[in-house]
Amino acid sequence: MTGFVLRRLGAALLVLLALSAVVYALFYLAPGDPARLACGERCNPQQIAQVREQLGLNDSVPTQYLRFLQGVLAGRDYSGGAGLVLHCDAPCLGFSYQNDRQVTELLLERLPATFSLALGALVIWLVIGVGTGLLSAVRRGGLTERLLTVVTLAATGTPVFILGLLLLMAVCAYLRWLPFPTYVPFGDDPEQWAWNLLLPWVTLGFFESAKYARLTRSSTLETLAEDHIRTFRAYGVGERALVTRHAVRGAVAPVIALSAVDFGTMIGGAVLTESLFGIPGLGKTLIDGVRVVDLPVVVGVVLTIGTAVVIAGAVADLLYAVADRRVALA
Amino acid sequence: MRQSQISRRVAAVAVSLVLAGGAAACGPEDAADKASAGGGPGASGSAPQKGGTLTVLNNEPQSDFDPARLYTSGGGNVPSLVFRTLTTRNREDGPAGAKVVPDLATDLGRPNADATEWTYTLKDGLKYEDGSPITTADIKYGIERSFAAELSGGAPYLRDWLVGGETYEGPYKDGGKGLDSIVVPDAKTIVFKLRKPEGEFPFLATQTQFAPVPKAKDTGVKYEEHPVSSGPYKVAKNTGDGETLLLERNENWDPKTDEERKAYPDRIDVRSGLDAAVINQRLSTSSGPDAAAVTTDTNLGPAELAQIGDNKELASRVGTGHFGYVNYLAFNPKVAPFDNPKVRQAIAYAVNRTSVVNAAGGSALAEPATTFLPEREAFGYTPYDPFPAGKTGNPAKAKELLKEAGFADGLTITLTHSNAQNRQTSPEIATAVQQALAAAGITVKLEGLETNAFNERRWDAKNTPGFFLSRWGADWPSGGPFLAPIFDGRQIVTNGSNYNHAQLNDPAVNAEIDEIAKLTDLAAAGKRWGALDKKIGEQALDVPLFHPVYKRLVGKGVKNVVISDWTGVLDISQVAVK
Amino acid sequence: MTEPLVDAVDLVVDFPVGAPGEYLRAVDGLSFTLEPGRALALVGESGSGKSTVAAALLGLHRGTGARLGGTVRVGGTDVGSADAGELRRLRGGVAAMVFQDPLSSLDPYHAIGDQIAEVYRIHTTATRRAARARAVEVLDRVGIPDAARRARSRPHEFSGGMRQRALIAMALACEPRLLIADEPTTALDVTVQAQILDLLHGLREERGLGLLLVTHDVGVAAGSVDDLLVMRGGAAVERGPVDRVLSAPRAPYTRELLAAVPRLDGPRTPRPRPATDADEPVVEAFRLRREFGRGKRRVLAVGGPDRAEGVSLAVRRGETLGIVGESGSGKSTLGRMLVGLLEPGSGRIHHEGRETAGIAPGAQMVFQDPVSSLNPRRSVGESIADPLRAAGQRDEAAIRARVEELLTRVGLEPGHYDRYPHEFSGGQRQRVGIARALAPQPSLIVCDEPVSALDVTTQAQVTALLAELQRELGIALVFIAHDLAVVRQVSDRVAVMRGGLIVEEGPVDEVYDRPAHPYTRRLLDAVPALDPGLAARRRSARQEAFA
Amino acid sequence: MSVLTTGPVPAAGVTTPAAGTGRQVWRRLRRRPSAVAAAAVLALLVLLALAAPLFAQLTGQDPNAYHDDLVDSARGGVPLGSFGGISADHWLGVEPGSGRDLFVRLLYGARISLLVALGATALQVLLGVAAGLTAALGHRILGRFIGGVTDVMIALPMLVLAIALTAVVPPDFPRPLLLVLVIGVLDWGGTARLVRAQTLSLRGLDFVEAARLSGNGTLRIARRELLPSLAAPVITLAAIKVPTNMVIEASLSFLGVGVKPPTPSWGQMLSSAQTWFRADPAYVLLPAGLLFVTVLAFTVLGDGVRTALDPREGSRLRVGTGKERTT
Repeated sequence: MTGFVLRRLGAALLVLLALSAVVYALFYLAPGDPARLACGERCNPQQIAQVREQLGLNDSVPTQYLRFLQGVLAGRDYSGGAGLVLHCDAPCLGFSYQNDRQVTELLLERLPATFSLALGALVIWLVIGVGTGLLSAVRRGGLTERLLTVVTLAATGTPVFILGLLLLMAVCAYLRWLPFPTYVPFGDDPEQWAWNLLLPWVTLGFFESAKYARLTRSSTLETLAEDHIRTFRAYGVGERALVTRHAVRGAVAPVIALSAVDFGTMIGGAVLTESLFGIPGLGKTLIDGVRVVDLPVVVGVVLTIGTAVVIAGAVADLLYAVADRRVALA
Repeated sequence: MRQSQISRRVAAVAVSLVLAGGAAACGPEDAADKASAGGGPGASGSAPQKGGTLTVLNNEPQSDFDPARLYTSGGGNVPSLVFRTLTTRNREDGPAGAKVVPDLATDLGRPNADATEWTYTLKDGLKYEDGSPITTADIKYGIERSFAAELSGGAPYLRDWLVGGETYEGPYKDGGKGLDSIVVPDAKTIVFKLRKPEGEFPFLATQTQFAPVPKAKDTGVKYEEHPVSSGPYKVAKNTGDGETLLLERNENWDPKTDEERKAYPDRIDVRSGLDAAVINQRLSTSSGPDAAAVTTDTNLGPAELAQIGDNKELASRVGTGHFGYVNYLAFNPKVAPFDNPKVRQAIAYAVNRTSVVNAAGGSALAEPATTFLPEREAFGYTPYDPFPAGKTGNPAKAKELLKEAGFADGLTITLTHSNAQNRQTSPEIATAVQQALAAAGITVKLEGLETNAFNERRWDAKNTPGFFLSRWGADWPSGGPFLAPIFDGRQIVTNGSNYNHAQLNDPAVNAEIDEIAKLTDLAAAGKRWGALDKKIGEQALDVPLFHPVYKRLVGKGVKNVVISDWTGVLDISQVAVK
Repeated sequence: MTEPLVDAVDLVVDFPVGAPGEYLRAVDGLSFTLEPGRALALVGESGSGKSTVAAALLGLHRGTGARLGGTVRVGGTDVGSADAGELRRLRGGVAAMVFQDPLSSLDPYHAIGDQIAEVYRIHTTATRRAARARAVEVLDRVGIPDAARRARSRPHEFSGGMRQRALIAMALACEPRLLIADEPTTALDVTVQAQILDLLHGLREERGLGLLLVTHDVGVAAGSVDDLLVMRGGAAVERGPVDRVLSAPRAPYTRELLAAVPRLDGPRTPRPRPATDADEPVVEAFRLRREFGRGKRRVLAVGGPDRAEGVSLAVRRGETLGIVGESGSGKSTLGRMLVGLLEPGSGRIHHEGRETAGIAPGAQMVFQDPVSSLNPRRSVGESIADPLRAAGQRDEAAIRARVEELLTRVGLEPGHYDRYPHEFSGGQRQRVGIARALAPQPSLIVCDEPVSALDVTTQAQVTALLAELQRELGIALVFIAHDLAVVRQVSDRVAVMRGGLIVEEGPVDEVYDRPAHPYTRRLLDAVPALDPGLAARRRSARQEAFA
Repeated sequence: MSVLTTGPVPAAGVTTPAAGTGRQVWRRLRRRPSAVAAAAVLALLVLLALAAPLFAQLTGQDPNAYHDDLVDSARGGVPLGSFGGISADHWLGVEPGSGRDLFVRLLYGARISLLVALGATALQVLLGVAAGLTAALGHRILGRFIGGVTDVMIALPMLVLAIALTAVVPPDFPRPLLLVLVIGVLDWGGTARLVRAQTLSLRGLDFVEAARLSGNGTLRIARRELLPSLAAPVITLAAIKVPTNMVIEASLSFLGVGVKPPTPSWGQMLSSAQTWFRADPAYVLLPAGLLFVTVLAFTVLGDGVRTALDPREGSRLRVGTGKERTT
């Protein structure tokens, strides 16, 4: 167990290191001068030079990268004017070029929105997706199954922004059931939080539900075809008990584990949904950062997303191993 | 401000600019406006009362809320509620609003004979939010802070104009010596010594850098979290670097010392980071607290205008304003074939301004332009059209010119534009130009760049593209900040941001700019700026395309909307919600 | 004894295949009865329908689309017409089934005791606690040591034999009157198989259970049942008391079947005199060792514990070395090292006197699984031609001629060149595999369980072919198998492996008749005998040994 | 990584190499009406896309020609006339703001969507198969390295990097090719994982061992023994990838980093249409509908191909036919 954790941790760190290096390298190839961005409009050459010096942009790219790593591990100090030294605690991801905010702080501020979005979608796909999948597996050949096939196909055929757009069009513009969604933090007003996230949740949840319904269905069918199910059938266990007691666990274990992976991916992957519904989350931050070549923000977000994915992967393996004792933690 | 752009900071600049504005002329199409007090939209009837909370729904956050860092035209809209400056905008509708008036100072400043020295005296009874008195030393300190590299941002004028400004590195690095060209003989008086005559100094003194900052309260980059207020409101909460900003009354602000700011609402709640669509949707629904809401940075889009259509109620809540701005096709005459004036003229003839205006959102959002200066009196607007293209272009004439230039078989050129979705330097405008030139036998290849790369290219004097979309906005309503950075040969910057795209260095033009700068009679100066614009325009160094128009919704319960020709948006300091 | 425990009349089972309306007949008009307390074995080769019959007794075909004809009554219940409740009562309560693969037949997520308790509670009104107690009781009965504690273990924590015991315990839980065992020992090693068969026997004697044993192994049936029913193609070929059928089979098929079963006591086909020791060995291995994995997961495959000697052996021209051992003994790993498919961890291998590393020239292999040993996407001719092409042969006509010659040689037709593997039966595919091995004219062929996936009649044909080819071509053969009787039939010398080491090696007659190592003796004792009398004697001997 | 993270594993497993011959697969495919319908839709679409210049001529509409007279400038440029300005000249109406013909632009847009989706898929398969095979068959350290790179590739936020990459590349680089390269280069991880896993399990199969014994080199084994067996799962994966890639292209264009104007693309049209859904619904619904139908058709076809390649589904629940096992 400890070995497993250590090994996963090592691999995860390597992946994150590689990720940050790739992003760093990529961005130094990109056109655009960070100093000019940080300095703002109508900076004269002296000002730009000062800013460049202050940001340490005169050093070689590897030096800058090493300093960045040092910041992540041990924190960094910045001059804040008026004799003020700004200490940026580890993990320090630096300051945004664009509005010189601490990236760590910025990310912490954006995380709740993304998390809210992903959480709602998770609940939807676990309840609706997995539920429908189980139902259609148990009632094979029934109407549910047929409907499910159609819906899942339609879902895989719809780009997320089309569904989102159509939902906005129908629900907000024509039917006027809901106002235009505006993200409201949970802490401000839980009810508004939920109402405003409803459409994004439905949009994202729909796709994931379709995927999970399909997955659960095939996983359940596979489990139902396993030998041990046959054993219990041969001992007079009823069909319902077969499913609830013997099939569900095996069928749903991989689904739940995969949910963890998808949840992690969604922390960074809901770019389009965030963009479409104007949710100030990580994905939107990232796109905005990429557009203006705001390196610290981009590296920060990519690392956060990478971390989320890596953690999710590990959680998935753990969940799976806990659910299925046959699987060794390798 | 000048080019607005995409970066958030820059956009923020644009926002503040916009915010800064005052009342603008209501568009003639807004019949419903007549009812409202200021001529802008808004609920009519009863007189404005104090009280209530005004909500500001914005796209761009009010980031870097530090007077040293803000880049505003006339002190900004929201910033001007907290920071008082030596002078400020006249808060009136239309052309009257483009005038500069005293604020902290008793007058617009007293120049010496050649306008190289400006002296100001403070009014009596001026206090900060903590009740301590405002002194000229604090104004000097505030300006000095803006030179610090840590507090980047702001306009370049102080650096360019003040004696010693080009080398000064701010109060954190000067060993306490300060900047010698700002003299404070006593707590009420302040003198600025300039390198050359600047008749428009009173306009500069409207910018937030002229707001007082008590040295004892300076916390460097953290000052923005709670800057010390000299205006009618103080910062109660500032989260997410200006994403939400809550302003409350500053009880130590004395309305008797301030003729400009009305300050009706008790609180101003600025919420930003919202999508344009959301802002406009909320304003048009105008339910609950949104009835007392305005936006200072978000236009109605073309689709939304199409939708408002015949809805009188909605149309009555649309405020129309003009901010001094021009969108144009820029040439770099050092690059062939744009070194040939005939080619440039041919392009000027070929341009279809109807397509371009449609691409910019239609006639409600853009007015076709043939002059560089905006069509407002304050800028010294003088109509001219040296290469009449008519409404939809004159490809025949263009072909003729091309033939004369030796391109009888047509011509292939590249148009550089940005990928920003701003309907200004964006792909829509570029393709409209492309199509129009095609009719004249000019094949246009498009080169779209991401915003930063685009700005760097067009501001890079050594590598300026031959033909690109550009735009320019005014730092204050005058021809000076409009023409000088673009056409003054001494403002060609070779290793920084260069705005003189054509790299025009005409001694006659330079001399005229210097001459006008000496005038302290702004009306007289205006006339001469207009004449200069016309003279330069005949050289076809650029093709003006359109001047944008601002169309913005306000909530149902908003009163006393004032839109000046300075900012083109409603002035928050005038708005009432009761 | 008013009514038979099982009464099947004209049983027909059809499975749907492919298009709707198309059926495959698995059981074709089978009738038989089983009296309470008696034991009947259904014996047959694959595809004979014997397992289908077992499933039909419990109505397990319901809901799968299969069609049933005739009637089956089990313990008085008409399985065909019983409602769901009756069927559930029948299953486990009257008749309990023991399946082939004990690992996959238990739910991996629940403790074994809980699984048994669950079944018990379905058929009784017992409390949870009582059911658990019952689970421990039956586990104890089937010989699970420390049953109370082990009841909390999950299946993967049990060994194969223990799992099968647990399955039997589950079957016992509700005191059924009939035990249906479908290939209960097929997945087990021979020594474990003997224990399980003994357990079944003991339970029958103790509780008077009826037993329906389904098996392909006549030997297994011989020692366990009273009556034998030989099936082929879904129908009965012969039935009768086990002694009579085995000693005096009436049907030709039964005779053929019995003749094909390799026996430990049967006559051996005379082997040609193997080469003398003076001949240089074709392959010689010195102190081979091999392990897999590292750290905690290190598995010693060949070579035994760290200080052991490793494995050394030599095979000469025209000689067959049989290697026997139970699963995990390292025999396959050894085989793969001999041909160079696996690198030895340490030790050396000489081919024709020269040390080799990697793929050994002149060494070939015949694999166990006739399905996976041929590329399904290439014609068998191409598969056989592959070594020729790899050796640089370019003349298409020559290649084709050679392949056709080989096909003929292994008993197939030249015209089979362009056919694909799925068009062949298992035995035919194994012939193709042999042809491929012969193609490069090897000096050594390692056969890794070459016949264990085949039916006995086919087994006999393939082993005969191998022996014939060897005689003719003088190839050195290494014959790896778990089945001691098969090895005895084809080998000159035999090596017995256990735990990665050769525990005993010598000429076949010597090792089989006078085993020196106790493990060899245990192995030989565990092999089911075709003679019911001998089986009974051996059983009592084993019981005494363990008593 | 472990069990779970083995990426997208389509149902077709290599462990049953007997997926059948090409002809059988074809026959099974033809028996599914949904797959046939999807194929027909796609064929029609490809035809229309190929014939886009023809239609441009037929209707007399250049995809990039502006029609200022067809839009109401004072109302934000909304098309004059009903249903987005449908007329005899403009079969599906015109684009708000510019008055460009929608029908012809949609057809030209189809070319981009199809080209990028198919091209990117081909590149992904190529890279994925190469990487997967190398990882499975190459030296252990090389295999680990490639495995690591694959993990990183999968962990990367693909859309974001695609956006970043499109910003780095010089603007005169042909855009559709760039999209193919970006999508292809960033998203081969899944294919590589699949191929690696399948190859590893195939490699243990006896017929591969037999090929090694016959003296075949690694390359020859990969080409002759492994690739044919990998075809089924790889084709299945590719069939799933095509619609995915089409959506990615549309998403990139939707986010404004796709093909350059004035080249039309569906995603781009949707992007500019998103504010118009009330003023000019036709402008939103047309590209959205087309994209939906196309992606759906690819998905249905892909599903059909998967089932045709892996006919096990139907025959899974059979009882009592467990093969006798020995060893």
